[in-house]
Amino acid sequence: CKQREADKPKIALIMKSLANEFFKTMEEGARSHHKEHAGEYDLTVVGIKDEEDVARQVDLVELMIAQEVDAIVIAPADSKALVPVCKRAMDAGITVVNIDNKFDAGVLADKGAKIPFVGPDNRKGARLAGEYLASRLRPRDKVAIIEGVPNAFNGIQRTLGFEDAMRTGGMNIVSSQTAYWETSKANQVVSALVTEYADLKAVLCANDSMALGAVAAIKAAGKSDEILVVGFDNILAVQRLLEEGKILCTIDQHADKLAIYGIEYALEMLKGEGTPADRETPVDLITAETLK
Amino acid sequence: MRMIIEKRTAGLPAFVTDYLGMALALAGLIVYFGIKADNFFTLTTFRMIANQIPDITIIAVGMTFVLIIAGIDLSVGSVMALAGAVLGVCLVRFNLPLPAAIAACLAVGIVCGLANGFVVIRWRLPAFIVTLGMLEIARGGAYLVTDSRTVYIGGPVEVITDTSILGLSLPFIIAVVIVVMGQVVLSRTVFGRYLIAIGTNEEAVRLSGIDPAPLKLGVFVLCGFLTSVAAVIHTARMSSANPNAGYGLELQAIAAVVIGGTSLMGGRGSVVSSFFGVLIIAVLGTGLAQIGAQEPTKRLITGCVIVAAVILDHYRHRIRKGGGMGKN
Amino acid sequence: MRMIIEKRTAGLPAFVTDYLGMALALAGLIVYFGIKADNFFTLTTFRMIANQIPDITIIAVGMTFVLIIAGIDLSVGSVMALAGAVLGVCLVRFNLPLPAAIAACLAVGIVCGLANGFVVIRWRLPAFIVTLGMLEIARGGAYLVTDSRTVYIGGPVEVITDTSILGLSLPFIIAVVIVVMGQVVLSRTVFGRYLIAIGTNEEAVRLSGIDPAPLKLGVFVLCGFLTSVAAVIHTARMSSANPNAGYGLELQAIAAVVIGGTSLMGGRGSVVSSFFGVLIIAVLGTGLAQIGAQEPTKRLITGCVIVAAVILDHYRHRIRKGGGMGKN
Amino acid sequence: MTPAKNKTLLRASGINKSFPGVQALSGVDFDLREGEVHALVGENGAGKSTLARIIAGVETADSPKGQAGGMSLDGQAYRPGGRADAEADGVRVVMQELHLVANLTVAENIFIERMPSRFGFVDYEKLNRAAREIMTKVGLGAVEPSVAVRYLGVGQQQMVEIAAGLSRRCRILVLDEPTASLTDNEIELLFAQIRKLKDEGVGIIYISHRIEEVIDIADRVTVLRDGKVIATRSTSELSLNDIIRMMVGRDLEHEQLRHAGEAGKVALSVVGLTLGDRVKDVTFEVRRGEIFGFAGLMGSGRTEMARAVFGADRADSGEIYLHGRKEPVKIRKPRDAVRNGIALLTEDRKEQGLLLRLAVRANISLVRLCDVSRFGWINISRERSVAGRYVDALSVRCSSTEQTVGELSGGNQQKVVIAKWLYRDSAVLIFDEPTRGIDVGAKFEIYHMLGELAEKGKAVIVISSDLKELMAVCDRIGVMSAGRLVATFGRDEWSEEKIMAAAFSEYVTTRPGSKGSLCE
Ligand SMILES: Nc1ncnc2c1ncn2[C@@H]1O[C@H](COP(=O)(O)OP(=O)(O)OP(=O)(O)O)[C@@H](O)[C@H]1O
Ligand SMILES: Nc1ncnc2c1ncn2[C@@H]1O[C@H](COP(=O)(O)OP(=O)(O)OP(=O)(O)O)[C@@H](O)[C@H]1O
Ligand SMILES: [Mg+2]
Ligand SMILES: [Mg+2]
Repeated sequence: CKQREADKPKIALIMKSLANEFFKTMEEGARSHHKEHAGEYDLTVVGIKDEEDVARQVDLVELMIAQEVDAIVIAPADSKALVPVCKRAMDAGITVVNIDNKFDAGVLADKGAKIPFVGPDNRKGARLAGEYLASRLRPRDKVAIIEGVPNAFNGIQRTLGFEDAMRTGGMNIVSSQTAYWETSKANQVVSALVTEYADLKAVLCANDSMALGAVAAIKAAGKSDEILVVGFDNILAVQRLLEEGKILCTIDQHADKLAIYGIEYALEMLKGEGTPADRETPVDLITAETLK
Repeated sequence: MRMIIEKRTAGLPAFVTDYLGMALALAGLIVYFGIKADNFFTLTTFRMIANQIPDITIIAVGMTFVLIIAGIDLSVGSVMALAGAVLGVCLVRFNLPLPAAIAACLAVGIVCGLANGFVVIRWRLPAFIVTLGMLEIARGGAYLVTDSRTVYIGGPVEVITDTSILGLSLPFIIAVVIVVMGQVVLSRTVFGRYLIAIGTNEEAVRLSGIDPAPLKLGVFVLCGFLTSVAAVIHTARMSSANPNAGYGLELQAIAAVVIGGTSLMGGRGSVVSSFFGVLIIAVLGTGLAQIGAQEPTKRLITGCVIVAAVILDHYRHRIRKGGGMGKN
Repeated sequence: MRMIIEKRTAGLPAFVTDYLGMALALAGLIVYFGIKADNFFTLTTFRMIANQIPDITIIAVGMTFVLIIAGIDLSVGSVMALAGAVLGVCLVRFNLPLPAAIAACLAVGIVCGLANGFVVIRWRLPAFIVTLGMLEIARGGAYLVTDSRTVYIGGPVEVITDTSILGLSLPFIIAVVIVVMGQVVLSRTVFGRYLIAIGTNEEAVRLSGIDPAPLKLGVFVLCGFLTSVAAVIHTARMSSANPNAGYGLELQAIAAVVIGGTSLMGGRGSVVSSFFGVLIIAVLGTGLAQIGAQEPTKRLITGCVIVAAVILDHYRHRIRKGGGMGKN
Repeated sequence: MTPAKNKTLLRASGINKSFPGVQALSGVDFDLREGEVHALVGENGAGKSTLARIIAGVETADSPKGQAGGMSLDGQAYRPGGRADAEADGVRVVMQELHLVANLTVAENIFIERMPSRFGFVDYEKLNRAAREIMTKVGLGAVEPSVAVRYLGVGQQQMVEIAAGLSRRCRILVLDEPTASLTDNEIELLFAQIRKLKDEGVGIIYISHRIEEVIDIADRVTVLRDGKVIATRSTSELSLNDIIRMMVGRDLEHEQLRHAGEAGKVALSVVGLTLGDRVKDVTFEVRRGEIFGFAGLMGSGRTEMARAVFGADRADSGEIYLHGRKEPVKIRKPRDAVRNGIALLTEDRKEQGLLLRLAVRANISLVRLCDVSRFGWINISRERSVAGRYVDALSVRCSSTEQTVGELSGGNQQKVVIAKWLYRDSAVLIFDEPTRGIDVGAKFEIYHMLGELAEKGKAVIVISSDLKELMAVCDRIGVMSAGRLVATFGRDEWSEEKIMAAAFSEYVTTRPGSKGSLCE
């Protein structure tokens, strides 16, 4: 992409951890969309090392401002810290579209910025999974929640969604701890919880990587038949576990589509169509049945 | 260290005083959590811990050796991920039989260790920075091999964790055997003696007509190899190969080894003590999770326990030696 | 280092040979990315890099001092988060004026440094493990203070980044001033010379009737203080205080310092070289992002560049010294 | 010569000090007068350094309850809490073991705790000027004050320590074996300084194993044995033999030192060995059963030559032939040398010879672990007995073979290094300053041992700064000057004058001011 045609808009997709399967899928979706519409826009895809690397993501936005792109589609690693730099991008005449993780409304207001959000409602998704789980449990059953990195907005939303569903169902949340989105941390925490609460009935994990760790812990404790596991993201690795029934359900936020929605929205805005309004993307419950 | 100043221990036998500080710290934690948590002091908890620690234990053994020659290996976490990734891909994508896949996995660890050792020795560079480079490289490799996706393996690899002898899981037995062998090698063999000597004064060793290079290379290779053994066990335990596995593991392993009293300056260390270090960290992690501590509390307590453990170790040495020397 | 063997340098002036390796590596990277990326070789890119590096530069200066006395500080990342969190909470929750909030923030850094130094010196413990403990503790503190949520500050703190003198941002100027002062202190003042002496042979210093304890404590406090200065700048740049800030920063800072040729064994180092190390890492990161490298590639290249930089440094030394001695 | 009317500066009475397993000092009485040189002599491990360290505040004496053991300075109780305390009271020590900061310059090392500064900035001009002044006095005039200490040889480093000691105004100066690696030339310069200090009324405690030197410079001598004072006498009343008898507790049989070994076939032949400008085209041969000595001024390149032969430093050119073979041996690392039956006992025992934190046993067995092991397993009891044998043979004073070497006295550490190489049993042995810091009794034992080695048909090379020692034990002496082997003398050809003249020869012809020059 050395030569740039004057009329072709340049779009930057700034994601979180490219090492994370979810964003990997998102990236691939965007790239294949770009391949099909190569005549319409140029695409740069960048990401950060891990989701804690917020400063690096700010740097990347600045980098894209320096590169004079026309639009930025961003999945912010922090819903507050990225607002000022995105505002700067808008001041530089760049169209900004927010995907995946919604910017904090208060900060947007403080900065006087209007950035449209295209993405799923994580809380709703988590509630969906939680309700499906609740249908398999009885009130006062003990459940545990494995959270994402503290401070991660979508993680917090998912926790809230799980809690909503569990409360409505009358379940007893005995513990809610973070495992930093990581398989082995989740494994350790769930192992401990399974031991501490012998009659635990379910573990709700804020992502599928942690669900994998939870499944392994439960299997090691020999309680595969007693404890249900719920995940989020629908990564490739959990599909067989869904089939085998080791994971009850997960939520698909259509990562591959998410970036495409964002890019299409940005293209629309560049053409000057419509006012920036949020657009919610679907979240779907995935269970053994839906896989078939 | 232990075997060398044995004679100087007054009163209690060396074995007891050596591990006394560690054992006390461990006992303290167990009692505390036993009281605070409902089901901590149960066989299940201990079986569960035994289940979880084999991989980190094996890595801690390798790290002990590296630290003894005054080196360090920051790449263990990434190398474990890379080796595990190769194992997973061999099994799932290439449908290789388990032994072949394991062989490939171990080869990865050995090659990484060789690369670390070669660069450190050939250009006389600090191991810290070389293995930091390897940390990045191996992690990149792990993403590449798995295409940044967790590879679910399931059955083919679970046989490893499912095998158990006399109620103990195979990984745990392997880990214990490696700890015992490591300790024996370090304290009783020519190889171990040379390593301690190199860590104490490499120049004097060289001038005694012993070439430190192959010995040091051997240690890095050993560490890489043990890391890949840990990778097999870790992958089996998770039933899947995750390219993000072992993130931050290096600091955890070093913490365990140093809590066990091994010196970062080289020349002093014990594999069994490192095992105690691993146990302390594992018990702490499990205990805190069982009492449902919140993240900030967890962090604060973990930090304090790490520091407290080494301070305790300081006093243990004081008791043994009656003060003196000790350039940190 | 430079000022010590000045006399022995043949041919080129010391200043040139000293930074030659670094400068070459840096120039190489810039040329490479200038060719590969469309907009790399532009003023905007350089202004952007100048914007990004002040915080890590300042931390690298503190780290250089700590490494020179043969210590290490793994807690910088967490302490930066904690200090930033205090800054944010003071501004937002307690509505303190900026100077008061900054004072509180700096106090946090100083206290953390004091705690690190005190424990290391009082019980003669390895700095590695003590600061690893502090890493956990300060991170826990940051979560506690912010209630695990990013604290958005906005305007009140943005004045710091928005101020600019002669087209250079205030943070960048502060960072450069700190680098220059650091280098001067290290090579020209009694304090600096004592630090090099302590890193080389602490026992000899002690026997010369100089008490190393307050000097070492001073270095840990200095490192803590500089970390909190970095926290102010970082927070200003982010307009918010994030309890996860500075995650993994310690290894990054150490990598920069070691690439700059400072020895992990103490007694040898240069602040200016550390700055070069920071620049190399920053240019690498920016360049790789501009050419749109994939994550695995990025990791692989970063790792290789780190190792290549130190190998290059090895040859620079060879040229300067004409071989010989060198217990790394 | 001894102004008895001079008042007492320091008085120590009933000093006790014990370490785990050893009573280093028991009930030692000692006093020092103004303007006096008071020598402390005794065997290795007799407690000399310990006493010196206690006086200098580096260590504190034991204080058993109820006993009034203690020190007084000018009649006031003197209880230094550390070296800085002692210095505040005007007591300074130059210690036996080198304590320099390798990465700092010579000048910085000399003035380390009081560098001239303005607003915290070191005033390098003033510092280097002051340093040069004092360095010239002790014979370090040829060294740049701004060179890092790590580039100096052991001898020069020791002179830096001395310079640091002399540079301070003090009332009591303790010199612990200052001359152990100095040659006569530097010793003379040092003595001139000592005499000047004496005239200024400074009290000097002088520790040395070179008894002739002690008789030369000291007013009184205190002999220590096993941590107890045997006697304190005026030197004028004593002969060399009196002192030795008191030290060792018996007469040293002064039999012929010359060994009975017959020089046999050529064992080692070095041809054209060159290493930078430190070793230039050195060619020599050593036969089996022969002791070949290397004399020379400090920094003449003897150590460098030995290291190059041993492969510790890579020579630029030159060949080494063993046992008369036609093919030169390739020696690229010390390992190659040791495999080919060459041993090198380095001059710097602390940095290059010993594993200070490990046991005596581990240090001795290191060079031949295969001998105490089977299939890679160390047989600890065999290792102990082997180490025990050498400890006995060399009468190393240690609580057991398990003691950490770092805890031994300097001379006993040196013996451990020797024991290690004896155990290796090489055909060619190079000893670089083997008697550095070793007491007279033990020196003779080492001379005998060297003779025995020669008798067994080994080729022995001895590098020493003590010319008398070389003349006593060697069959031939090669003299090095500024990196060249300028002359070789047989037993009947040499004399002290001839050797010294040869040692100076290259410096006279080279341009003054060049490295190693002895102008000033
Ligand atoms: N730190 C220590 N720990 C244990 N023992 C020690 C220590 N320092 C000295 N000793 C012992 O005290 C005794 C006296 O040692 P000291 O160094 O005073 O001897 P010295 O007379 O100076 O001998 P040399 O002539 O060999 O230097 C020796 O037996 C030595 O092993
Ligand atoms: N690594 C080095 N780099 C530069 N110069 C060195 C180095 N090592 C030694 N020298 C210098 O080379 C010369 C020869 O030193 P060497 O130690 O071989 O002499 P020596 O005759 O054994 O005397 P000494 O009694 O000092 O050991 C000295 O001037 C010394 O300062
Ligand atoms: Mg002594
Ligand atoms: Mg010499």
